[in-house]
Amino acid sequence: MSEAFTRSSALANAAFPGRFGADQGAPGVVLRVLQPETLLMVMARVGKGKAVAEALSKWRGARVMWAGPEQWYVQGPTHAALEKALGGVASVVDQSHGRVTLCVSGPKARAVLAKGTPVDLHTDQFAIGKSALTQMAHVGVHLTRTGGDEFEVSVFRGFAESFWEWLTEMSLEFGFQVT
Amino acid sequence: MTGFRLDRGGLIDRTQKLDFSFDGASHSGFAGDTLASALIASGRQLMGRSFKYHRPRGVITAGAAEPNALVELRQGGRKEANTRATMIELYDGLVAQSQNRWPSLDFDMGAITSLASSIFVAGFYYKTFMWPKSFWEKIYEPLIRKAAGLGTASQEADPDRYEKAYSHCELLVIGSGPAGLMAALAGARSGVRVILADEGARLGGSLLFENEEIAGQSGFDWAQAVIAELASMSNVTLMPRTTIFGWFDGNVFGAVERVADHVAIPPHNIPRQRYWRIFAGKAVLAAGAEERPIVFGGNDVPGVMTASAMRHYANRYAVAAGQNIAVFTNNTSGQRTIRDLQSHGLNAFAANIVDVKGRKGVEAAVLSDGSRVHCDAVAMSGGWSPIVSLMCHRGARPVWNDTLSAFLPPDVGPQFVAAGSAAGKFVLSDCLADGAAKGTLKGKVLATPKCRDETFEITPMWWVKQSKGKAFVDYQNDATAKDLPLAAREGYNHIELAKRYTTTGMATDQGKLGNVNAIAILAEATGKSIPEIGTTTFRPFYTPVSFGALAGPFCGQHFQPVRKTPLHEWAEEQGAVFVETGLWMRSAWFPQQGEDWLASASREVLATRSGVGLCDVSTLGKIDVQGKDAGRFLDILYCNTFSTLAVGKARYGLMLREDGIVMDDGTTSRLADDHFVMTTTTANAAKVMSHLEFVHQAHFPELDVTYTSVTEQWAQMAIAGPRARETLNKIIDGAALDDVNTPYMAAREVTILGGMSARLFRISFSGEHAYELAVPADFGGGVARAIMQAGAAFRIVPYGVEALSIMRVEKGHVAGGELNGTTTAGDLGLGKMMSTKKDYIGRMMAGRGGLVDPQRQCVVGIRPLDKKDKLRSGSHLLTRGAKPSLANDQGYITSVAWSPMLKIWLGLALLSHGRTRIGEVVQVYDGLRNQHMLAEICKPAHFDPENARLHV
Amino acid sequence: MKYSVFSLLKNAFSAHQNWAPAWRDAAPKPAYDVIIVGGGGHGLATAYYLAKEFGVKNIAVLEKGWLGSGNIGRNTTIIRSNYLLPGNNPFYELSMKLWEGLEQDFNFNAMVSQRGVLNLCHTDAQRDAFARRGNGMRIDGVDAELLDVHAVREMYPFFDYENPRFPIKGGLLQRRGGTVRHDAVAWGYARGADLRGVDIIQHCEVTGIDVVSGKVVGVQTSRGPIKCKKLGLATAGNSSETAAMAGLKLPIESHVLQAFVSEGLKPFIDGVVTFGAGHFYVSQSDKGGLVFGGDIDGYNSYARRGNLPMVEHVVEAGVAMIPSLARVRVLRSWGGIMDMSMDGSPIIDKTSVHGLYLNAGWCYGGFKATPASGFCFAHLMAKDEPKDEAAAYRMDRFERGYMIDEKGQGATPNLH
Amino acid sequence: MLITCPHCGTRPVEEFIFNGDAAPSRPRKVDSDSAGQWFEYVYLRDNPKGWMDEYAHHSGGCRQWLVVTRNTGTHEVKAAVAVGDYVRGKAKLK
Ligand SMILES: Cc1cc2nc3c(=O)[nH]c(=O)nc-3n(C[C@H](O)[C@H](O)[C@H](O)COP(=O)(O)OP(=O)(O)OC[C@H]3O[C@@H](n4cnc5c(N)ncnc54)[C@H](O)[C@@H]3O)c2cc1C
Ligand SMILES: NC(=O)c1ccc[n+]([C@@H]2O[C@H](COP(=O)([O-])OP(=O)(O)OC[C@H]3O[C@@H](n4cnc5c(N)ncnc54)[C@H](O)[C@@H]3O)[C@@H](O)[C@H]2O)c1
Ligand SMILES: Cc1cc2nc3c(=O)[nH]c(=O)nc-3n(C[C@H](O)[C@H](O)[C@H](O)COP(=O)(O)O)c2cc1C
Ligand SMILES: [Zn+2]
Repeated sequence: MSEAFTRSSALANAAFPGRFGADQGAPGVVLRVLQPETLLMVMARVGKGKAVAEALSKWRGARVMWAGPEQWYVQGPTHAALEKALGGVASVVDQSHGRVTLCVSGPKARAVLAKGTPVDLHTDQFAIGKSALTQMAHVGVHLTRTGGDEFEVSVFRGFAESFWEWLTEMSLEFGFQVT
Repeated sequence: MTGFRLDRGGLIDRTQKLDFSFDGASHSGFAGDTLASALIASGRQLMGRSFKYHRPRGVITAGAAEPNALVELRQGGRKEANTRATMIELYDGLVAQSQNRWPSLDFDMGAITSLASSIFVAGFYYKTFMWPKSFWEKIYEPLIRKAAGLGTASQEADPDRYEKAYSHCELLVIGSGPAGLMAALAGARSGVRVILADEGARLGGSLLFENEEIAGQSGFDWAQAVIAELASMSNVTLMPRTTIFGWFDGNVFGAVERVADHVAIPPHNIPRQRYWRIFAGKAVLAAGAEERPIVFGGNDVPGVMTASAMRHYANRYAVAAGQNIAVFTNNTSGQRTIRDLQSHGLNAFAANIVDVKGRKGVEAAVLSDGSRVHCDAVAMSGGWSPIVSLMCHRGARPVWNDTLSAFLPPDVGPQFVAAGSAAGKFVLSDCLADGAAKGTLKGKVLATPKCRDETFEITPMWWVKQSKGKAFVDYQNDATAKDLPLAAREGYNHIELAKRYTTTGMATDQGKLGNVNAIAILAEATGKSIPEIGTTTFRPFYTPVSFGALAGPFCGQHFQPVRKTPLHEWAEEQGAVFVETGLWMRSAWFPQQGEDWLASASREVLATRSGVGLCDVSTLGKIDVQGKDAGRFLDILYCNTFSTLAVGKARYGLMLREDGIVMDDGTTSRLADDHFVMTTTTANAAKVMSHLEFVHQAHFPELDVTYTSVTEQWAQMAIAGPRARETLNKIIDGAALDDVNTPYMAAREVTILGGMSARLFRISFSGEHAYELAVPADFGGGVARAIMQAGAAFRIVPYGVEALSIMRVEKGHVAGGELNGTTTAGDLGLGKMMSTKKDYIGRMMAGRGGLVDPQRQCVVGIRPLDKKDKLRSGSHLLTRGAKPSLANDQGYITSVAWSPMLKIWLGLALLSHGRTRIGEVVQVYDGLRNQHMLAEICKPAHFDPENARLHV
Repeated sequence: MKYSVFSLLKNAFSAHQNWAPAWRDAAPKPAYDVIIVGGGGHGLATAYYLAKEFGVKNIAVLEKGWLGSGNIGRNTTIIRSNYLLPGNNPFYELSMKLWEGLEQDFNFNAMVSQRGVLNLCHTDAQRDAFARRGNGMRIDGVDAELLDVHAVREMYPFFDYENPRFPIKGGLLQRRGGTVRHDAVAWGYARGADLRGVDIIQHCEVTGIDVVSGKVVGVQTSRGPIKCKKLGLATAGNSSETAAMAGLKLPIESHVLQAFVSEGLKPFIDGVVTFGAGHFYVSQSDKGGLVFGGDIDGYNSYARRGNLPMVEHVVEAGVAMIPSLARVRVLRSWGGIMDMSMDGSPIIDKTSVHGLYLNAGWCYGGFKATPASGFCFAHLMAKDEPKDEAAAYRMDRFERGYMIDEKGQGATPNLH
Repeated sequence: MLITCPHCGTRPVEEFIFNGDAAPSRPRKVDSDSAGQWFEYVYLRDNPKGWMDEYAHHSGGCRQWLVVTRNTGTHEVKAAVAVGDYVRGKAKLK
């Protein structure tokens, strides 16, 4: 098979593992580039919102994240499978290569993200499992809380490097680890 | 003698000596000092010069309102003009310069203006400098401008970093004095999220320098205990060195945290300042009150300062402004001052002053009874002005209170309330109680500790008229008490007109000290009451904020985010030169050694038109449109029809704005009955996306259609040239491409390289037999490399946007230069595309007379008559022989290109009556570059007009 | 009393006790021949030229606030005539010519200062657009120069020339462009008009327009009804409000535009400069403050204040253009209400109501237009026919499809 | 200025793009005698000082078009609804 089949990450020339920024003690922030196999945008057709939500919630092995009214990002199922199942009630659009997803974790994860997003990330306001569409550093992001101080952020592929530069600069004062 | 250090007391660390220099002279102070306190301690009262008369000036305050003691702090790229010496925390190695003086602070030539001060009254320059006319530009204005400004700005880039951040709380407390501390404590104990911000280096407000007794301990100790408790609570954020600079809609507060201004250079990884946007459920303004000067002769002589400043220096910094201090007040803070100063062993006495004598320092005071007393410093208090600024930032005006002779904050609703002295509570116990009441969001109000109170009384006194010397209202701008009646006399009697005519309140302190005095004096001059006169408009910023903080990290390279295509790395391998187009970095040309852009682009064109070329077109907007009404939706969006498009086919579409002007164009393909993929121009991708969203959601919500941008999901490349098909056939799976399975304008889903799914479109911008191939983004680089291999046999070249635009000009295809937001479909020669069978966006307005006027400029081709001539975009067109004039202006050249095929410069132009003028020779006018020539108007398609090459 | 060095000296001796008011604080009379609504630059200039050039007597200017409290008192004072379209070009050049003789004309020093207006370009497409504009100016005899990056560097060595994202490729310079002391323009016209008998009536808000059988007969005001034969509206940001009093609906939205001034600094930015890769333009006032601004906030507003996002964008652009600005401090921000027309160009025209004339739709550009706007509006009101230079500013151009759209943004006022 | 998006919750003004008065409805007819209505729809505005229903695009969030009820004199925001709901509501009134 041709080398063309190996996915080349948009951050290949930016995200190098290591310890950066303030270096006293444990890093305040840990950054990880995730590469989900599939990331599918599912958009309900007119009046089919509930039906789609239900179908998705039942889907075994599917990770479903809110991505707008009657719209979801789904990880796990293949494009074909989901399209087959939802044919007619929803549009399924492949974004697996269109977005770059980062995991931002650590005691200062929230503090770093708060330098970008106006969303109140206090756990009372933004609980684990919750997703938001918002803006950071002039870039549109999809933000999901995956843990007490663990978040996933995805941006359009083309912005990934620029966003990474901002994210790492904002992490300097806390010291950060890229894994 | 003038100022010196007291040998006991103060919140300074005498074990930590700090060296600094002012105007080259070295001094030293202690940790805990400000630049101002350290200068006074070392006997330096003279710290600055005023704006207009260059009067010698010392500190008036010990805080943010300081109008006089402004210095240039630091050097090189870190130099900062107009920095308040009273707010600069002293650090070791600090370097400061005085400003607005020449040659030196002690001897300033500028001061001669004060000799002519009887002429340089308010507004004098509006009345003269008019004759002779020519003198204005050559003499008067340069003089005026020479005199302008205070400090000098650095012209080197600032090496420090800045950050921005958002923050949310249920209770924001602004100010950490007794009121603020109680408010914060009340909120914190009731469990809500609290932010306590204070612009000071230390929390504590006036308790850092006033002698108070709270809960049986000193006010200072009480404050420390409260601060410690707050610091220990997880729901509380303490923000010292943080100025709340503005109040905005939605109870959003702007703030600047001076993270590292108290050190010479910010520590590694630490920003200099951080700009905060604080979203507060409720905010309490506990900003305190500003002490006012009294307007009397010589109230600006170095050594004259407000009484609270005098206490501040003595109690907090252990610095005395003098030995013999005359205290001149119209309220009870006088006694407090005398008591405190005497407790430090200084000779302080009450005095009814008419004039202060001395130039660079106080020498004596003339009293109301005519007698003269020796003194070396003067403490004054004309009353207190609650710091209401923030509460007036959204238009409300403060309310006058006669008993306090002060403007109190307006009622702006429960989201933002004032407490303590900011609310006109000038007695400590009231401040504590008020803070507790305002800070309690739920449950019963927090109990207030006992404290010692001092009564507050005031008898208004604004302007000592018997004064002989200059009496200043606005120190920095040298507005005197006499300027206001003059303004009134000349008709500038409204406070806002008086402000603009006399510049009172327009200096860097924004009238924090002088405005109320000015209002009172104007009231008297106009026979009105103070509330009738009212205040000027309070505006952000409470204190000036650095550009750096407001810009944060978003400058230089990062002013806007960079957008890179999936083929970026591949293009770099190929030696691309990139150009920024709407955030995207696009490969512009691929020079080989020695080539400039034109040589490179020309070679790319020749190679493509004779063999095959590969171009990254990933930046084109791609929108996935699905649903049973997708076709109808596109019919509404485009002026031509798409519902009739066959599956597997692409069609060129033209989109209008509702006003009938062309918005965008691109090819849209039908992949299935209910599935289209639309392409937009790079420039308009975002605009078109929100246009779709609007048209559907606002106008046709009943349509069953979904749409989402897939621009970033696909790497898209154009493969163009006579050998394009052969090249692709080497990587395509299954049946080879031919005119049957892939005719012109075909749109297919295919697999390549043995199983990679891709989309193939047989469309052409270059005019060649060409395809566009789309593959999932992460595969883009690999596929491009594979195609380069496949095309090697045909000498495939990568080509950039320069070559692309040469080819499109050769072909006469319209692009940005022609789709300029003022052209109609007709202007572009695409009028026939406009359907008459359906409603679509823009249809009705496109029919207006002016949009179909035959006089309109429409797209034509243009070539120089003399083949050696170079056409230039932006040149205008005149009828041959007509002389340059607006009346004769017929149009202009929109795009040009050197055609490697035809070996001449070609262009497209917008020309009035264009289509009827093919063959006409016109005059090309380029007055800017003095390039004039004759050119022939022709059809837009310069090259292969019959489009034969699409099918070779 | 004529203003001059001599009158200044003379008054210095009498301790400036004898200066007469620059204009009388007139009280409304029951009736006037002509009433101008709006004591801003355009209203005052109109009254001035009506009296001076067209011999009209018995004129009143009604101003709801203090004189010059509107946009004339809060704009960033830039004057230029570097326009693109034939409809605009001659008008703004007429204005420039009037500026050049204004101070002697109304005997008030408004500090007309032609230090040059430079628009930077950062892409080839931008340069081409400037070339088109510059040639359009040249063809009309207006001064324009296309500078390359070296020439720009000569003038402003401290800009950021290293930024590969938004390289400064050059700029379009109009040397005759510059700034004028904005308040003084209002005061000068007021004084000039007052000397010619015009009643300038402050704190007099027009609350209604009396129309009898399709003809204007007077206005209702906060200070009582006033009769008039002709009524001219020059109310800028409030144009829709005042026009509605006569039942007219305009192709205009009101938006807030913010402006800013820095602390006073020794002059180092000589002329006016606009950034081409973001919304930022700057000049330095005679007090040394950097007077700068950007774009409107983007939402309809009658509040003279904006919000933080635009503050940030403007300052970001400023630092992107001049990195050393990071250490400069912003002193004050404010806003004004812009009458944004649907094609970005103004309206100077009669209306469907007989005797009612409209001067509106100035967007960001009306300060530089003040003298010509006043002159042309006066011409229209006095002679009932447009002056040639303003002939294109017709109200019906939208319906007929002859928009004057410099920006090519269409009927989207928040984009102009 | 804060707007509570029905889909995303409370967000600051920088996440929104405004598009003017939502009151005028797009004419459905495209014949010559509706030209007047079209001109009004595209060009004329009440431009009220006070409360106004305006189009706002949550471009920095869910990318949905909303109708925000906001006071142009004070910038006070009363409500924000999905544009679809607003249009349906307007239809009901007719
Ligand atoms: C921040 C800002 C920056 C600008 N920068 C520039 C620039 O650099 N260059 C440039 O050329 N232009 C600029 N402009 C635009 C320019 O200021 C305006 O276009 C121009 O001033 C409008 O004309 P005017 O002076 O008559 O308006 P205004 O001064 O606003 O006059 C209108 C007057 O009408 C009054 N009024 C309204 N309603 C009533 C009523 N019912 N009864 C009585 N009176 C009423 C108002 O109180 C106001 O005083 C800027 C505008 C702003 C806000
Ligand atoms: N001697 C007198 O006649 C007299 C008169 C008035 C007040 N007082 C006394 O002064 C005290 C006032 O206490 P208080 O708590 O009201 O005020 P305070 O003066 O003790 O504290 C105000 C604090 O707010 C901070 N601040 C102001 N504006 C700010 C901003 N925009 N951002 C951040 N911080 C800001 C200041 O730095 C200061 O630390 C009381 O003890 C009162 O009795 C005495
Ligand atoms: C050209 C210009 C220069 C200005 N310079 C200053 C200044 O040096 N100091 C100041 O306090 N305000 C300055 N301002 C702002 C005014 O104080 C005032 O804010 C503005 O005219 C709007 O009026 P308002 O704030 O009363 O609504 C300036 C305004 C303009 C238009
Ligand atoms: Zn939303």
